[in-house]
Amino acid sequence: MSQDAPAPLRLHVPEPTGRPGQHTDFSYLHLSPAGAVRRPPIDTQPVDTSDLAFALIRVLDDDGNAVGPWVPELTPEQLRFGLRAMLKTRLFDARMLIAQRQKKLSFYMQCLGEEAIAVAHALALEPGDMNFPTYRQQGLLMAREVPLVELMCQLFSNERDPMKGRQLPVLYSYRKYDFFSISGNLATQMPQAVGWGMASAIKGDTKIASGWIGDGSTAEADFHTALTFAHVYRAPVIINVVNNQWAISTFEAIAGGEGTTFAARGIGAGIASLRVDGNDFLAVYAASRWAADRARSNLGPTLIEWVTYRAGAHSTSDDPTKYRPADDWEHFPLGDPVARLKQHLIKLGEWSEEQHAATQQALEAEIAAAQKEAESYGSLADGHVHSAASMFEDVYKDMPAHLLRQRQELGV
Amino acid sequence: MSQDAPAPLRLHVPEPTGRPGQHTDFSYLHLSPAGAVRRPPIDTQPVDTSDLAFALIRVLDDDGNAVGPWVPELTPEQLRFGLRAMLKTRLFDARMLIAQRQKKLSFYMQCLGEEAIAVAHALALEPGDMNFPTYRQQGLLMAREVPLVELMCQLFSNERDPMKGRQLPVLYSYRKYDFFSISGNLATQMPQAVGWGMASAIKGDTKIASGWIGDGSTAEADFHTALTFAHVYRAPVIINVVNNQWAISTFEAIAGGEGTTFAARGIGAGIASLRVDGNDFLAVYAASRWAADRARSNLGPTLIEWVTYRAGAHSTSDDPTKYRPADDWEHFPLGDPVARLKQHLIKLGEWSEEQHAATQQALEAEIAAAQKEAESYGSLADGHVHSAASMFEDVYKDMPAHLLRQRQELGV
Amino acid sequence: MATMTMIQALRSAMDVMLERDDNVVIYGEDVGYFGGVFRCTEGLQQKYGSSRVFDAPISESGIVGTAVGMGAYGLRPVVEIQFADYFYPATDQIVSEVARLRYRSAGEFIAPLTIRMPCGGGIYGGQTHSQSPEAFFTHVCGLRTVMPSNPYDAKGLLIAAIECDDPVIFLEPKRLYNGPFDGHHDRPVTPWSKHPLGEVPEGHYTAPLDSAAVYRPGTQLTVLTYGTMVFVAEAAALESGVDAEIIDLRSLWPLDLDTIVNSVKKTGRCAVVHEATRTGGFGAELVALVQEHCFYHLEAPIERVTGWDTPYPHAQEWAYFPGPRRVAEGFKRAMERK
Amino acid sequence: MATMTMIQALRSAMDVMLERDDNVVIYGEDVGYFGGVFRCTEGLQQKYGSSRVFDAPISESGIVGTAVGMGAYGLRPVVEIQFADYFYPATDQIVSEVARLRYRSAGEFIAPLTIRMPCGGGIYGGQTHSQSPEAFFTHVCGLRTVMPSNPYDAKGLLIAAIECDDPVIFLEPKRLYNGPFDGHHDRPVTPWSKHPLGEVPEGHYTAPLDSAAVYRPGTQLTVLTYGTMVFVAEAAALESGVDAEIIDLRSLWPLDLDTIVNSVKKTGRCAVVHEATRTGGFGAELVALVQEHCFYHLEAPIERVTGWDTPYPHAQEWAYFPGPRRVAEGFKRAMERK
Ligand SMILES: Cc1ncc(C[n+]2csc(CCOP(=O)(O)OP(=O)(O)O)c2C)c(N)n1
Ligand SMILES: Cc1ncc(C[n+]2csc(CCOP(=O)(O)OP(=O)(O)O)c2C)c(N)n1
Ligand SMILES: [Mg+2]
Ligand SMILES: [Mg+2]
Repeated sequence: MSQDAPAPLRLHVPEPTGRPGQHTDFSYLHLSPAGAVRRPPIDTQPVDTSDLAFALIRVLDDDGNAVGPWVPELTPEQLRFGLRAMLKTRLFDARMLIAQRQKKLSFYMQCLGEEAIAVAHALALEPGDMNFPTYRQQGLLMAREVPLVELMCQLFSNERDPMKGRQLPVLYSYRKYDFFSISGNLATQMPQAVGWGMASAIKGDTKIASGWIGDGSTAEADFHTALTFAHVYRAPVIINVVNNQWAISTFEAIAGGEGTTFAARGIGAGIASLRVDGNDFLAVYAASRWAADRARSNLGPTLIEWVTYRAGAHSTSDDPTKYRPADDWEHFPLGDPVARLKQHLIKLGEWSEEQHAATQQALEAEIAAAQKEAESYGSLADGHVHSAASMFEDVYKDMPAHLLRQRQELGV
Repeated sequence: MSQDAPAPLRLHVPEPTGRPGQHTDFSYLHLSPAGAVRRPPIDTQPVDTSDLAFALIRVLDDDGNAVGPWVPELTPEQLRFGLRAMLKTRLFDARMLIAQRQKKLSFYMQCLGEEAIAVAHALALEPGDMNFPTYRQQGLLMAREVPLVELMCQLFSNERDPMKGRQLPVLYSYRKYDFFSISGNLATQMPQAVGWGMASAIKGDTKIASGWIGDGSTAEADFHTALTFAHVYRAPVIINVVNNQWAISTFEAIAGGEGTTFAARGIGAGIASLRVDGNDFLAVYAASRWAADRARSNLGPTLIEWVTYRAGAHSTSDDPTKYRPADDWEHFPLGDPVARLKQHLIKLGEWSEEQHAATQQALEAEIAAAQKEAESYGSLADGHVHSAASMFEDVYKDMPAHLLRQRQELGV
Repeated sequence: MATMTMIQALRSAMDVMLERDDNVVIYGEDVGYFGGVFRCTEGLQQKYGSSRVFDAPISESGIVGTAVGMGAYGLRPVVEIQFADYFYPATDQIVSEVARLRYRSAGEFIAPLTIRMPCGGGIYGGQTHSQSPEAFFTHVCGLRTVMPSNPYDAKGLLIAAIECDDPVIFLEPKRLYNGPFDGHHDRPVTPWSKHPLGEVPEGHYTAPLDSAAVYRPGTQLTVLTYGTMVFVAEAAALESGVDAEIIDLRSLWPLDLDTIVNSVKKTGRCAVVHEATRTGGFGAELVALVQEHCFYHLEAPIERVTGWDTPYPHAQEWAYFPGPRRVAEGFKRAMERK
Repeated sequence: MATMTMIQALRSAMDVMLERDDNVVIYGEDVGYFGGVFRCTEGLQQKYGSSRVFDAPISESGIVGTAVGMGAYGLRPVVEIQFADYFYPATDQIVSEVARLRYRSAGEFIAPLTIRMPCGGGIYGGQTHSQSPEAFFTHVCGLRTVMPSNPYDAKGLLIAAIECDDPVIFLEPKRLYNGPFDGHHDRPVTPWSKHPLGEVPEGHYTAPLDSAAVYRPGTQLTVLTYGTMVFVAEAAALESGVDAEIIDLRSLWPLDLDTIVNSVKKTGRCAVVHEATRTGGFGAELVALVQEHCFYHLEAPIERVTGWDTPYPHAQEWAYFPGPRRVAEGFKRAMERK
């Protein structure tokens, strides 16, 4: 072709490196070795965190040792507490998946493989700091020891569902555990988290906010909006991007992960940014603490990309073998967060296979007992749900005349 | 205060460095000397343009010499054509401002001080490449020699207004001059530009798109959306951010300019990004050409931040002396784009004060003649506008029954 | 003729149009490799390649916004919003751009888009998988809003929408994807293969974008409805014994007013049935038009049977959903008063 | 008592509330240092500091979204959307978040926001500075939608809105900012200082958020209207000789249905007047309610006089705007038919 007639353009459509029947090439993740990434002081300038947004902060090495500048100060008790909360999250999820298959729940979403992120983050926050979660941060609640029966009543949509049957299972709201009402619309919680942080700053309070979003959802406009407002007003907020590589059937490159990182979105927006091994309990705690200290010291927001893998299906409506290799998680290079913390604790001499098995058993019993109690309060399937009359409440503070008329029309 | 009780948080609200009665400290612009910034090959990786997003590409030095790696290949004819188009833009604006004060137009928006950007950019594009402009790129039309009478008929909202009186003055649409219909809603044109580029790639065409947005409007969600889609599909598009420091009364720091640059938004999003002296005709042409070549070679999008200054009021409804120093532009360190190109041409021996004065006079006469003709077709003030019946057209391709009924109801 | 589910009929419409017209492209969240969460586009990427059928970022404004640009270029994008409940981020693009582009550019640029969205309830989807937002669109001049109630219409209307130079909001009552659900959630649903409107030609055909269908002729009461409610209204007519003339609007706006007015003048009574929230719903416009054009023929107030003015609850789904019992009561009220 | 323009009354309401309640914060595009493009917040930043009154990025979704977070914290944000035509980018936050937060969290979190927006035409603002989008809000359960027509109500309703725990969409008919414009665009407008409703107390008071006002008592025809159209309807009543009872709704939703029904039962005739596009406008809901509750009292079809179903044009502004002539014709039609 001559110089005058350029070659025809082509549309580039990113693809994952593995589809069903293939092996994923995970080198696209660009990992750093444990301990290799520097730890700047919390008052670093956002623009100077550029390298940290492209590297990967890791603490636990392959042998279960904690290495490098990000090793956090955590007691064995704290580590055991974290391990237990992760395990509880995982067992709870497994149990609820079974219950869903038994049609006791209409729907469920697990967080298999991502437990370290929410649990360790929760431990790095102070009571009163507010989380604005998605549907995959049940670990925040487990770390705060929310009564399981209450959670299950929400999941069963029964008469004791604190959300009065109005929300799909898993869309919890727990003000007293610093857990904002989960929305079914993606990304809306992000500017809300920033606004909450701004409010805290306006009032001269000391509380910070933490907002959560998935890799896929960063494409939504409200993610950008949150970055802009957080930067402009230097809001005391942590912006957590959980990059579990998938958004339903869609690979993270379709959200814009190719050739860059989600952490890097923060740099241009003037926000300090870190990319962190999300399956490394110690790294999650350390990075969360760094960001929380920064926010609480009036130094502004931090964006953290947590690199992890959605080991399970998107939800009980999804079948991931249709779009990715069935054994993908086994080959995910960052491993299993529960196994890694367990290995570390054993290495420290603070845990054993026996203790682990016993804890698992105790948790299973606790969960089974809770389920039994929750089921005794009914479920969507058996119709023991909040009354039809309650459906008309809470639309407004006081029920206006037109809703009274409609309630009468329904005859309830 | 003890270690346990952190200091109260405060809300940070950015302020410009100068308010009425003060002198703006323009050091916040972080300028680079002319010729100092490197010029990578067009197939550079986006992430490797990071330095270019924080520096400032300049070609013309203070003495009017073209220096450094970005000096473009432009003939004296092309330079004179550019100077003339800039001058025409400026004189046209000045004339229309007077006409607006005389109530011949309902409204007007000038681009004083920003003429180089649109004019030089237009010269760097090929016919058929599509611009998705805002209300401050009339230079694109001047560089394409759109008949002034037609433009004025739109501005006067008269019987020959090609937009049939439906749009505010300046919201032109000129398909045949590669100029997409301007929207009154900010930022919506950006994903549209990306979509146009994607369409060109889908069809194996060789045309590229160029989208335009102001610094203030980058805070709108659609800016982020455009970056995401442009990056993901490697769309052949140029994303132009015209940073003229102000958005009505709002300083660029409120849009997120503090401690970072608008160009830097591209890096994290995986887009090659440049920050360029927008008052330097040669730099604008060179950077536009680089981005256009890149896009046309299937190498994907480029984001360019054009650093300039909105020398005039936001619109005829605005009085900038209420919120910024009245003499700000005189101190703006990047000067006046018309004066700078003129100085360069004179330095080259290709232009003179006399030629300049003669050109200015000729242009003024041309504009005055056009105005006389346009006024002969009427204006909003004298009621010579498109008919009320035409108001019901083009809502749909064919007029549906309900609009026919409404037209009858109006009795037209 | 083959029988098809509504999903198959929609897929067939897209297949036909991808085949016939190079300018047709399809994208949206999960619609590419996987074929969409409702599997509507399954197999189309394999057949037409990933520059004709592809996955999009989770950005409804980006999906619609880029489609406007593609339309301006000359393509005919058919985009999917995964659930109608998620169109809100695209509101500015839809209202300010898609709907007004032809007008504001005096016809220089058009937006010949088809925006598909599954809508409606009855699937235990809660607040954000059950909404019926049609009234947001019917209030916006420049848009066409369409909702089929069966596979035959679904395919014919979708082809017509793709071929239409005006932008079309194409609402798909997801509760009807597999069969004509009549609101009796405790009974099994007849599959489309057993329903006459499940018979769908393989090739190209269109259904008109501006005409209603008399789904069930009747003499006593005119019922204006669309989508899932067509079948609920049918059940209610049978169960109430009211000889209702059920009009399936199909095109909500522009509206086939003649068919409506002729029917109401005949029956003298009218009920409007929709799933959406009552206040400001599309039913209000229907009532306003009927009272304007048939005032002197009306023997009783026009009844509205609709979703309540609350968000769509999860556990109280069947108390919210206007099922056959509530619709039948509405019919009786419309008959009793005189 | 002082006289105030509507701008001054609104500013006074914000001033009073900033003074009384630490939790009130005000922000929006250009509202801080400059005091807003309509100067509604002029001087408030100087008085209360920039962490109570500040400029926001040009991001309507961010403005509303951050306000939701502030509301959840315990503040009472009063945010400005520069023109109602620009609320669309915030639709998802308004519809999916603001309106439903209390419901979906079973009362754990509320969004006690006031979202101010200048609306309406008559200022040569063209398509994107003239819209009346109230019907988008009145269709969304959980929102309150309010539109004052004079300085006294503007201040009283704005204070009530700020104090209200429900989210309030506060629409300001910008054509009334300086005086009671009656649609005669060729005549000078009386300033508010010469109008009784321009008398406004300096301090704290509220106007009820759920009651309409009978602006002009009459016997022959009930006119349901709000905002600028109150004064246009008044002019039309005078010019047509129809003794119209003009009801200024003030609160569009929840609605004061009793006042409406009582009036229509008395007059037997009804006209609905608004600037917004007709189809699916709030007028449709008013017609639906009136025919439902007053069917047996109505002597003629309810008339709708509204903006046309086209975008708001620039040059044909007065052909689009429902001015006194068109409104008077509507009144006469409502009187003639029987
Ligand atoms: C506005 C909106 N669009 C689309 C959806 C449908 N949807 C629900 S979850 C999901 C994928 C989200 O992926 P990601 O953000 O990566 O989170 P993950 O599920 O991986 O945790 C989609 C598309 C939605 N809920 N809201
Ligand atoms: C969605 C939307 N919000 C607000 C406005 C009102 N508005 C018009 S121009 C403008 C300022 C834009 O500033 P910038 O993007 O910097 O462009 P500039 O005027 O400086 O060229 C604003 C807020 C609008 N037109 N659309
Ligand atoms: Mg994900
Ligand atoms: Mg600007």
